[in-house]
Amino acid sequence: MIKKEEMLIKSVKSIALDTIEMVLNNRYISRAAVPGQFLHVDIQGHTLRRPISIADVDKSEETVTILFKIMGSGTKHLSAYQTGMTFSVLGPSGNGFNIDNREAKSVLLIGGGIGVPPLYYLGKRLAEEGREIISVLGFQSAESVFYEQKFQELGESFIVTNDGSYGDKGFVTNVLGKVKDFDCYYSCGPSPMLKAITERLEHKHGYISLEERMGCGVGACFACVIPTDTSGGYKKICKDGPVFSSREVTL
Amino acid sequence: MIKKEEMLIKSVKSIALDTIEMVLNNRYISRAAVPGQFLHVDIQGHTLRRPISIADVDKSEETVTILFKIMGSGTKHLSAYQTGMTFSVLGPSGNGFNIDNREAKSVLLIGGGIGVPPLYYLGKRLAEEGREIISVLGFQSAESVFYEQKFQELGESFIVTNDGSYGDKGFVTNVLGKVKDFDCYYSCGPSPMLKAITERLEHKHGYISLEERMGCGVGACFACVIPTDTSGGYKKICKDGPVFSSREVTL
Amino acid sequence: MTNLAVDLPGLKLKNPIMPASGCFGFGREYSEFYDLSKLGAVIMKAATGSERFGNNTPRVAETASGMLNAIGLQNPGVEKIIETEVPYLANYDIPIIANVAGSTIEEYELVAKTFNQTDQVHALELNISCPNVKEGGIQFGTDPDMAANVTKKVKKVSDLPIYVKLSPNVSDIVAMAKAVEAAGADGLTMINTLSGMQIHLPNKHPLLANKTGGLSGPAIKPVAIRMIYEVKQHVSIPVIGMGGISNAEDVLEFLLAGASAVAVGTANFQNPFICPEIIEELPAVLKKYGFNSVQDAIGKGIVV
Amino acid sequence: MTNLAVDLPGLKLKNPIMPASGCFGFGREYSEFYDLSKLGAVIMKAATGSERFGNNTPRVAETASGMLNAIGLQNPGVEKIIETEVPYLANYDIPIIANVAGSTIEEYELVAKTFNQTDQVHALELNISCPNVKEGGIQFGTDPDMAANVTKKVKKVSDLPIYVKLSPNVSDIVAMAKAVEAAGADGLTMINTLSGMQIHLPNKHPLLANKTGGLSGPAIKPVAIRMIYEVKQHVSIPVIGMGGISNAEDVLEFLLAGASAVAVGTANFQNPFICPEIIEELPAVLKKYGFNSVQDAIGKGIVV
Ligand SMILES: Cc1cc2nc3c(=O)[nH]c(=O)nc-3n(C[C@H](O)[C@H](O)[C@H](O)COP(=O)(O)OP(=O)(O)OC[C@H]3O[C@@H](n4cnc5c(N)ncnc54)[C@H](O)[C@@H]3O)c2cc1C
Ligand SMILES: Cc1cc2nc3c(=O)[nH]c(=O)nc-3n(C[C@H](O)[C@H](O)[C@H](O)COP(=O)(O)OP(=O)(O)OC[C@H]3O[C@@H](n4cnc5c(N)ncnc54)[C@H](O)[C@@H]3O)c2cc1C
Ligand SMILES: Cc1cc2nc3c(=O)[nH]c(=O)nc-3n(C[C@H](O)[C@H](O)[C@H](O)COP(=O)(O)O)c2cc1C
Ligand SMILES: Cc1cc2nc3c(=O)[nH]c(=O)nc-3n(C[C@H](O)[C@H](O)[C@H](O)COP(=O)(O)O)c2cc1C
Ligand code: FES
Ligand code: FES
Repeated sequence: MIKKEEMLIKSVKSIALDTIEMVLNNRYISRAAVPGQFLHVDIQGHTLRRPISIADVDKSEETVTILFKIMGSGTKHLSAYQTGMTFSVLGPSGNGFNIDNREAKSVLLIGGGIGVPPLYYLGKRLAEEGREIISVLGFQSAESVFYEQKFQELGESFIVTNDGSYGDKGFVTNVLGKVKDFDCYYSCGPSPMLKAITERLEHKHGYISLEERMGCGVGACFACVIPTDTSGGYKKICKDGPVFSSREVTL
Repeated sequence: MIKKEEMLIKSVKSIALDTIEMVLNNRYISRAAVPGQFLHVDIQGHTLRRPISIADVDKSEETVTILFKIMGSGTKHLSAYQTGMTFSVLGPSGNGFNIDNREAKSVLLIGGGIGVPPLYYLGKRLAEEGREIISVLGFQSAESVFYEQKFQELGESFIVTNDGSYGDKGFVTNVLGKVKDFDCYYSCGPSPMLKAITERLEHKHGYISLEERMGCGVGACFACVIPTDTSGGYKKICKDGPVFSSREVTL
Repeated sequence: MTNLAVDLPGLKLKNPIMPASGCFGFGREYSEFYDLSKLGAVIMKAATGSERFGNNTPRVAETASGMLNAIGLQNPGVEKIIETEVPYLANYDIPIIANVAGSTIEEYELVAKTFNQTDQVHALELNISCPNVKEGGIQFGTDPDMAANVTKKVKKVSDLPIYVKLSPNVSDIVAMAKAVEAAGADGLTMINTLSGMQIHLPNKHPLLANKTGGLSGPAIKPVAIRMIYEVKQHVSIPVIGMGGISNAEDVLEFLLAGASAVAVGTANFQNPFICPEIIEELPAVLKKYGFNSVQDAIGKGIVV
Repeated sequence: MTNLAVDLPGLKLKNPIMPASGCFGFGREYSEFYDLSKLGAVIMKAATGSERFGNNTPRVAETASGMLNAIGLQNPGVEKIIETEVPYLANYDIPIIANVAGSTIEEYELVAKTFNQTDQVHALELNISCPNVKEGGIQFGTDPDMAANVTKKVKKVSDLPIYVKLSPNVSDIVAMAKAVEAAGADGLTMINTLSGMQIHLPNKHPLLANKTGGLSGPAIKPVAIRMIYEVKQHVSIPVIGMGGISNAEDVLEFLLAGASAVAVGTANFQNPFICPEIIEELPAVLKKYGFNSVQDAIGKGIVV
């Protein structure tokens, strides 16, 4: 259930170009969160909250980790928050990834840029359950790369950069050929990437996590809809998503 | 000359009910300021700057002191600023008090509430020049009183509170009868007080410092005008004032 | 004890605070945060004759102290709303106001008439001012004669009190208010959003798929206050005020300007508890400024 | 090198940034902060036929991301302005635009004609939209026929290019723009302030002595962008855009919406250096979004 909670900042760290990692203390959120859910973050001086994925959870420490890239005024302001400060979130929000698919012995995680964070907690949880994890992570360039080590600890992982300054050059789709077979994929990243992936992996079972500009973040305002292939018209990304089966929505 | 300067907060202290004293470091302002001038303070998240009087200056430490009462959102926000932070001001602004009147051997300072601060630096400077200082300071009640001790160090002083919880009960005008003769008066406080004083002390030479809502604070927008008795129409409080001869303006 | 109650045509409000149309869905989501019975009333999301899917995304953008929206009246249609949403809201002890929208006068009549089927709706809010309906809805909101016409027609087919929601995108708000009052409106709700746009620099084009959207939030409060203040000097039907309300002081400002009750829209997004929090703070704020009841404060700001 | 220059009727601008009328006096105060020759141009405070003392105080109020003003056109009168203010500004290497106001068409004609006496003014801005003039000025700004009429009359008596300043307090801004274009306007400046009000809770009455005032600042930017975007699809005369500009990104947003140059008003109050700072930042912002010149960006946001 979504609650309005105060998060206490335990640490703030710049981990890549314009990319901030924040560890936040909150008992309820740390207990309730599942991979793929997000926090709707209230940033001072801003009318609308900002959706940021949960990148990791430590239940014993009662912390959740978020990673965000400085894109505009909201994330810039948030990046200036300091250890010891608190801010309000609504969360944990959204449905999260379906990880109950017992058939899926090996899974492929495909992340693009700031779509990488939710895949980390997902991969960690799946690995704990004994699934084999393969990761393909795309970034703009060498200085944007983060969490490479952490994903490697989960299993084989490939880094791709658009400019080739680190790992393979190009897009995540360029290295999919290198990846051995898998049962199911999970992906999060920019729309063009998700579109390319769902087409390329059409025959595979997969889940994608989508982004859209949000108003309420709780399903009340109909800002964040996505057309579905089923007759249902639109689904709400904030409530029915952000994770959808790759065949469910029209990108 | 008015400049745009960054002030470094050296200390923040609550000195009475909702009343904050801030000591600010800035070489230019500390050197240029004269009693009665004000700073036009930029407070984060606010469209308009806030005019706050200079209450004291320490040229050797290169500091200026301001005292302000928490009235609305701007002063509330400013009161939360902490030592070590900086903020922007325009200043020193306005004309300041005329202290060149050599004839005035004894002067009466009459302050009401948050009109008291500019009188302190004025009194200090006049005392340094050997003038006799008498002060009449009015506050709402005991917990609003501040700087009593400091004014006493300058000369005889009377405290009045509206509710009589400290000093005399009533308004500053109630104790004017007790005050011995003086050559010139200087006053700052709410309009009704200034009106009462200028009428009561009609025969005396005096200066009053006025308040008005400001836009630019530099004389460009014509927000802060006051009708003058002379044919000149309006004067600008931010530039021609805030100090006027008691006979010059129409309250 | 401060009396928060207000009686308006068809609406016995225990307090003057209700969520604004389109910002609260049909209440389900916010009912997970608090008991909706705390509210003075609820205004449902717009209902149209049949299901509408609304505009393409992006549908919202943030602006300085405000936001733009171009949802495009997405809703399941009036029948479905009566069937599934109204009964849900009727579980709570609050008057229900249905927001009626359409692209033609006939659609307004149809929707209004259909709401006669339920006795769980207490009043209609005629949304003649939604700036995002392209098929023609907009002109009702900016032309006094058309606004009067749709008001009259809906009045004829509906058993319920009609509150007409005025658009601020007009030169003469008083003319609009007088026209719908003369046409039989039982009350006014105002203001709807100001028409605005944001251009997204990275792709150089309007950010909203619909290009223009409706501006709401604290940015527009001064426009709302001005319009209510002006209107209340010329009409006698009550006004439900809205536009940028985010705390109990704002509510008092609307009451002083002449509103009899208020709706809170955009502020729900930042703080889902905003309505009950305002309801809780209101007595102290009224008292601070010398009022013993909401009723006492209504219109007291008007200088004549 | 990024080319910031823009040529408009009567105005050779070395960059597209100028202070907005009423927010910069006649330049004297800001000339103590920086060399006014850095500016693209300057728009003077409104001039009327004879001296005006303006409204009572308070004349300004702060709002969320904006402010209200009701100065009431205080100015020393056109003759005095030509005598003492224009020659002062002429010391700087910038085109001077005179803002012309009045309560009657005759006063507009008189003021415009009087500006023929000097050759130091390069264009007139017809302030038909000041919401604070009570004697009738307001209707020029909200009625297309009256706006066209005053434009025509002023065109006849003046030797200078005429920019008509449009009011946003209208239902149909395009109709206003087309009317004044047809009447011979050489350009448009938009937008003036939105009419608004604030009620001061402690005394329960409108804070401004004039009750209503003009809303300006970032709060109104989405309205300005929308109006310019709409107008530029229907008129071919150039637009000088304004309304809430406070940085170089905002300037680019106005250019993309169709403005050929911009004016900065309210932002001068918070930061007296705002105009030169924007001029300095503009080349980098243009470059970041792929433009080599201001000219390149004008109207590029318009999707057809
Ligand atoms: C479910 C979900 C999870 C996300 N998780 C992360 C994450 O873990 N890390 C991360 O860095 N980013 C994440 N994003 C993207 C993040 O929300 C935006 O980068 C952020 O809102 C930008 O805010 P801003 O103020 O910096 O930018 P501005 O451009 O100033 O924002 C203006 C408005 O647009 C919205 N907006 C802008 N970009 C996006 C976007 N891509 N998606 C949704 N709204 C947007 C903002 O929320 C705000 O309302 C996620 C988005 C969604 C929908
Ligand atoms: C020349 C001058 C010197 C001043 N010196 C001091 C001082 O030394 N200490 C002190 O506590 N106060 C002083 N004031 C008053 C102080 O400026 C206001 O209390 C303050 O601006 C209130 O801001 P706010 O955001 O808290 O209130 P809000 O009511 O939220 O302010 C809203 C707007 O109204 C303006 N405003 C509100 N009250 C006043 C006022 N009395 N005078 C001018 N503008 C006002 C604010 O500046 C702001 O623009 C002085 C005022 C003037 C004109
Ligand atoms: C996301 C959103 C959706 C809205 N949908 C509707 C609607 O369906 N019908 C309507 O009459 N008004 C609608 N409005 C307008 C609000 O009801 C309200 O009039 C306006 O937002 C001003 O109030 P606020 O500033 O408190 O949001 C909507 C506003 C927003 C922000
Ligand atoms: C204090 C003030 C005074 C103004 N005076 C005038 C004026 O005399 N003539 C005029 O045409 N516009 C006047 N305006 C409107 C501005 O020129 C401008 O159109 C408006 O403020 C929007 O721009 P901004 O948001 O950048 O301030 C005034 C605005 C302010 C804030
Ligand atoms: S953001 Fe409001 S429904 Fe999703
Ligand atoms: S505040 Fe602008 S002239 Fe005084």
